[in-house]
Amino acid sequence: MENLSPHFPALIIIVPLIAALLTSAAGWLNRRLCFHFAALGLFTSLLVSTGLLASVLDKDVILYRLGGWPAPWGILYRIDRLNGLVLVVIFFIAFLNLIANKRTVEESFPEQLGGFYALYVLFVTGLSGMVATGDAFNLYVLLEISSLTGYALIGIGHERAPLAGLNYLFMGTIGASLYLLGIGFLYLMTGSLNMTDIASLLPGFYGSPVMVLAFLLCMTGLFIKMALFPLHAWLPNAYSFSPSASIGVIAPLTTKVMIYVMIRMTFDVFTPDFSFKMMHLGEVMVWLAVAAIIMGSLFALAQTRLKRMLTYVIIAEVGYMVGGFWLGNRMAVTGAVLHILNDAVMTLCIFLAAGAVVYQICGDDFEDLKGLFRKMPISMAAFTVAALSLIGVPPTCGFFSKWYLISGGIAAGHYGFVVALLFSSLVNAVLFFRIIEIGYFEPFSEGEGGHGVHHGPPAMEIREAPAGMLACLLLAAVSLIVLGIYTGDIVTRIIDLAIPPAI
Amino acid sequence: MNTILSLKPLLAVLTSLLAVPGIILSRSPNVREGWTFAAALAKFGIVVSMIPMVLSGVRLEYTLAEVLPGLGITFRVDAFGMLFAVVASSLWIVTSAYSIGYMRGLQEHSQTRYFCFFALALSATLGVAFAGNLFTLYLFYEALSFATYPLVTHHQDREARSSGRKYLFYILGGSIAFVLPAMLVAYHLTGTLDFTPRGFMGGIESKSTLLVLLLLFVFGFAKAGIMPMHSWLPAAMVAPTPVSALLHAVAVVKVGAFCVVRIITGVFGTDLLAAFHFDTLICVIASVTILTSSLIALTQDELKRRLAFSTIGQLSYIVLGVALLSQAGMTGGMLHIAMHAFGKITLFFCAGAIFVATGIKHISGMVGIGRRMPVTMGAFFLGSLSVIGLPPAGGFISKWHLVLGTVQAHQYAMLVVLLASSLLNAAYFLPIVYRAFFCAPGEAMFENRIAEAPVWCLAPLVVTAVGSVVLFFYPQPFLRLAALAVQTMTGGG
Amino acid sequence: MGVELFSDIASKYNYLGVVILMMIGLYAMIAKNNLVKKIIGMNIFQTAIILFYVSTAAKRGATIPIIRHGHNGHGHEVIHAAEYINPLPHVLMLTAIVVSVATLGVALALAVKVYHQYGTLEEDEIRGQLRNK
Amino acid sequence: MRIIGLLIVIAFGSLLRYGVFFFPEWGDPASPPSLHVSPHYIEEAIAETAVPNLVTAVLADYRGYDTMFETTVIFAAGLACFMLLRVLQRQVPECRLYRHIPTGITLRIEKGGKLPTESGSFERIDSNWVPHDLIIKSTSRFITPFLQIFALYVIAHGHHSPGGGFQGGVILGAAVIMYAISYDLRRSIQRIGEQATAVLGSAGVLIYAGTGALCMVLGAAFLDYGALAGLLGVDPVMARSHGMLIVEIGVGIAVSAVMVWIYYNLSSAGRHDEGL
Repeated sequence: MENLSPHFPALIIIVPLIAALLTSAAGWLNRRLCFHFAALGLFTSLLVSTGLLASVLDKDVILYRLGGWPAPWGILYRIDRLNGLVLVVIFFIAFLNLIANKRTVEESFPEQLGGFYALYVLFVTGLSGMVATGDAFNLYVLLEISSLTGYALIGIGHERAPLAGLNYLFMGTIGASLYLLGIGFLYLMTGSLNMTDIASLLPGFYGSPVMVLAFLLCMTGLFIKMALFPLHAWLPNAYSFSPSASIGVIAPLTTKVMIYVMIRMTFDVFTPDFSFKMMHLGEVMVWLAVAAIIMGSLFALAQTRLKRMLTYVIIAEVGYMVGGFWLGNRMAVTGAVLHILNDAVMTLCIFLAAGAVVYQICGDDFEDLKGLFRKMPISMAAFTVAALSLIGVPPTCGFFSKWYLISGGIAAGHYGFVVALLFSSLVNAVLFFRIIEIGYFEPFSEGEGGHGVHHGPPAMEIREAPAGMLACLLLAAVSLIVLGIYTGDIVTRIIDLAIPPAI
Repeated sequence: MNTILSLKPLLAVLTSLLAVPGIILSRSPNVREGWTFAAALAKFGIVVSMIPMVLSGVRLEYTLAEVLPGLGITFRVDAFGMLFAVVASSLWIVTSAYSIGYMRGLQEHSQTRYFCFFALALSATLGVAFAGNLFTLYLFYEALSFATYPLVTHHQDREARSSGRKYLFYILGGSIAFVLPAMLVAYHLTGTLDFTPRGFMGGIESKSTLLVLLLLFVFGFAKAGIMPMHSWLPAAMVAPTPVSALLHAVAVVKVGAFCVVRIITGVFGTDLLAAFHFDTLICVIASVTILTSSLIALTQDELKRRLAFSTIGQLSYIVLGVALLSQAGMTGGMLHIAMHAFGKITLFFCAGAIFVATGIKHISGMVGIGRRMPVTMGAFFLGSLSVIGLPPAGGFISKWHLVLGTVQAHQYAMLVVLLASSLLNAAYFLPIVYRAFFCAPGEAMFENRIAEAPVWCLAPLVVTAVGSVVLFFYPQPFLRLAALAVQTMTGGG
Repeated sequence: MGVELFSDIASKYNYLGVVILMMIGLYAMIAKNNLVKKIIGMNIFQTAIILFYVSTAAKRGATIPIIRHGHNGHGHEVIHAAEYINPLPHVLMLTAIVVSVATLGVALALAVKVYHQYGTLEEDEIRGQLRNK
Repeated sequence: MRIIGLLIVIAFGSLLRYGVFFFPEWGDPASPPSLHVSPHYIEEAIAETAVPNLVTAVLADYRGYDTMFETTVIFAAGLACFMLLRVLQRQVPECRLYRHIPTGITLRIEKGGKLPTESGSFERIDSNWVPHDLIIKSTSRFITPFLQIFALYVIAHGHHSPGGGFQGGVILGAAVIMYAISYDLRRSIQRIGEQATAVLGSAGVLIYAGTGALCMVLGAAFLDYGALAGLLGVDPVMARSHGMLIVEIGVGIAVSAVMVWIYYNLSSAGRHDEGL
């Protein structure tokens, strides 16, 4: 362990990569091993990333030269407090969702276990690599890994999934290509691809339109990827038709990691000075975020299916983080960063709960949810906790990030944002209590023989979700509250130190 | 005033929370109720054990976790919080006993869930009472809203659903849309949310900002039932009666009033309000609520609804009393929390007992019922005396102080309001008693051979009725606490 | 002004070509109805970016980045950076080409699946089918 | 849609056109990309890695980490196509078709009918008429070995001339695909099964990642081939060159296998029957 610890930054990516390769091979040789390889790989990475976070708390920044080459020539990994935290979140969520969905995966893809788990682990590898890397082009490659696997994970669902996956692929490719073009512009000006190096060279180009264009291209690309309104159209279909096992990892992580990348780009590549002070983009972005929040909430109100409704909630949540970040004051940025963490866990919890429900009743129409509190009390309790967190009720963590975001909005005097946040809290309350009401008040529709609507198993057979799923769900729900209570520590010990002092 | 670190407030909050697993896992109902009682008694014991220290001027403090920099989940026990905690924890014991009688008497479903959330609600109530800063207050206030939701909607039918919706709409809407932003703005402007005896908003100059904040707070704590944020209360009457009792006498509405008082004293401070003449504004708001609700109560035929509107009015007494900012007025307002609690809980217990024994909900059906259920209606009489504010019931003490307060503050209009509403109170309570005892019962009464309610129901209401009489003769514990609280809030003057 | 513009075009015509190509691809992705045509548009778009990168590698008067007489006795002769074009964009674009091939593969796989599901690749027909359901 | 598309394209295009004004001139030796990082590669690569082909040196060593993920991307695409398309629950076909090879006659055997013995003179086909073209088959059979040798050359000689694992791997894969096209998919799968392609695909990437991990085990950074010097018995600079060759071989294996895999799935929509 002693001599491995300097290699932690590489290990968090290499271990899941190798695990994915072994998983895929195991799919052809011994199918039972697939799950174990995947789980072991992700669990190791979870441990390593936790260790990394612990050591980065003392050391500020850990650099790792891949291939042993120094910075502008080789690829550099750069772990600071912020991405150390995000890495832990990524692996925590991926691992938990993997364990929770063991049964569903085995039932949906009995013959293709290796393929599914390999894609799953590769997806996580791509995300964590994007977060850890200090090289702008390397980021693109890893972005494409996570995107490609993401398209596949979404496309294997049923109903409209392939079409939605294809649309996602078109949008995602445009987004990634725009990012690549933006990096190309930066390369043309500076000749470098290393983030720190670019940042040190850029001040000479602050007035240049090419730089502005590069910034806009990168950001637009990332906005498409993170589904910021009005570039969100691909998200609802893609997310609502995909299998529970994939959505449980894609929904919590993709948008959040993209937002982290946005933060990374603005801080570490374009520098806060340029991004906030010279671009005069803040106001526009915050209003876009306000639109995202309000439109996301309103669209969510119009839905009659659980998973689909949740996808619009995600769009609104993206608005939270983007808006908070572009407000550009310390409070709001803290809130945005904190919300990356909190929202990831919240989304995990709510999608796990939804997954458990869908697994048991084979449908997610609101109509199908009748009487669920009686049939699946524990799952619904966890669902309620996640819902409270999304509404923003203390002491769940959702409240605290909202607290920071609203404080930031007040500090910036941007009351539109404040109102949008409050509005969305209220709408979330309506959304989730509508579901809770259905589950709580309406008696279970005892499917008398064959009336056509009810396609799931008969009422008597509906029981709690399998134990593994339930355990993960409860763990996620409990961590929502734990995160909430430890907000103070997280903020003072990690986030505060991770945000550049210039803000 | 010295502050010491003590785990006791936390323990007091946690006792009922810790009983929840026991309640859920109990096999037999008796064991389950055993848990409830054990927790209730333990909680009461802990609360009472803190009284001497509080009276000697010591503040007990405990910070659970620092959730935001400089802002933690902090418990701090002062005289006012203590007063409320004593009321809540003592009445919980009685209500638990009553719940057993009521729930078993009516063979309600999901009793485990009921007792479980009941315990949760009590934890949250004590959390509010002992909250050391606005944030902790908000946290437990929200927790209380969600813990009482399953209680309000216990019947799980269409009516419960729509009332539950209304309940959440007002309570949650108020707290998210009004209190949360107000709290954030306050935090942004002052950098703290810690309650101090003289308020922490002193540094703010702008009158309009203060006014907006004040109004947001006062209306945002919708549990206080200040009009127009009151209409959840009558709707919430669909709940089982012990819940209504808990809602109206002990937990929910008192928490609302308590919060408003905290805002007035601990956040804004009496000096600030007086300096900007906001006291009159709050008085006017409160008195409008008092008069309107009393008038509406007159028109209600369903007993629980009448009680509900009465509650709305009585809550505003508390707010009014404190907003008078005079020594006696504030003492009266705080005392009224205790006095009204004992009086109103008796009334609700009686309503429930009548329902358990006869199935009657409407006042018009209660003619002559006093002859069949003399104990219940006797208690009802004592309870209504207390609420009206007549001797020999505790309500007289608080009302006396309130009246004195209006005179001290030279708010003679308020004096008129108080007296007028007392008359109205009498007008909507006494006829019930009169008809119950002195009119001949209808035919139906004889046919059904109505007798007293079960003893589990009867005993608690006798206890609370006697309690409210005892409080008339021996109000010292509450009086001393209230006086101490007022002394610290007004700066010893 | 006119002369300037002309000389600008003359010296950067390849970049202009790249922009035009990129716009063709983008237009196809937005406006075309057929999914395969969209996929083709996507590929054109990606190719344009690849060309852009490769353009940045060019140096007047330089040759391909393989060191002459490299194998015998490495490092003895002084190598001037100006003699060879920049290898980095080529490396990057090798990656980008691979990525675009991979994306193409996945896109085609999805299109095949869509075709099997709806029996057509025209978007409006698919949308019509979905609406009628 | 067309008009919206046109508007977006015109707006976006003119924005980019505006940006081009401020670009350095094309081919300007004084432009930043030519001055900042790349000179180091050009001037030092041969001393540091002993590889004259700078593209290979940068690809497999300086930015070898990128390239590892590039290979992974290909592998992921293979996996994705497999997951998306492959139909494994096979329903028993209504009838089976066989061709008598010497005569070219197609036999149609209904469900439950007796299958011809595996005598070698029958082959299973999937559609009523499969073109049987002697010229194409013979030619492709003739070309294949040359193609494969050329592929190996391209992989192996990537250090000194244009080429490398990707290029060679694609050519190698193309040889198999050509075989599958000129004969049919069934026969090709008999030679190189799906399992082989999939396992080889992951094995290829594993060679790459494993080499990197080996360097890490030997105490250097991930993919720092210099650490292999002791194992290979050469000096660290030469070890880099050899290390690159190893990973290029891994890339070649992965790319060729995955290309074939993707072709199998894509051409038959995952049913692995007659193919195109």
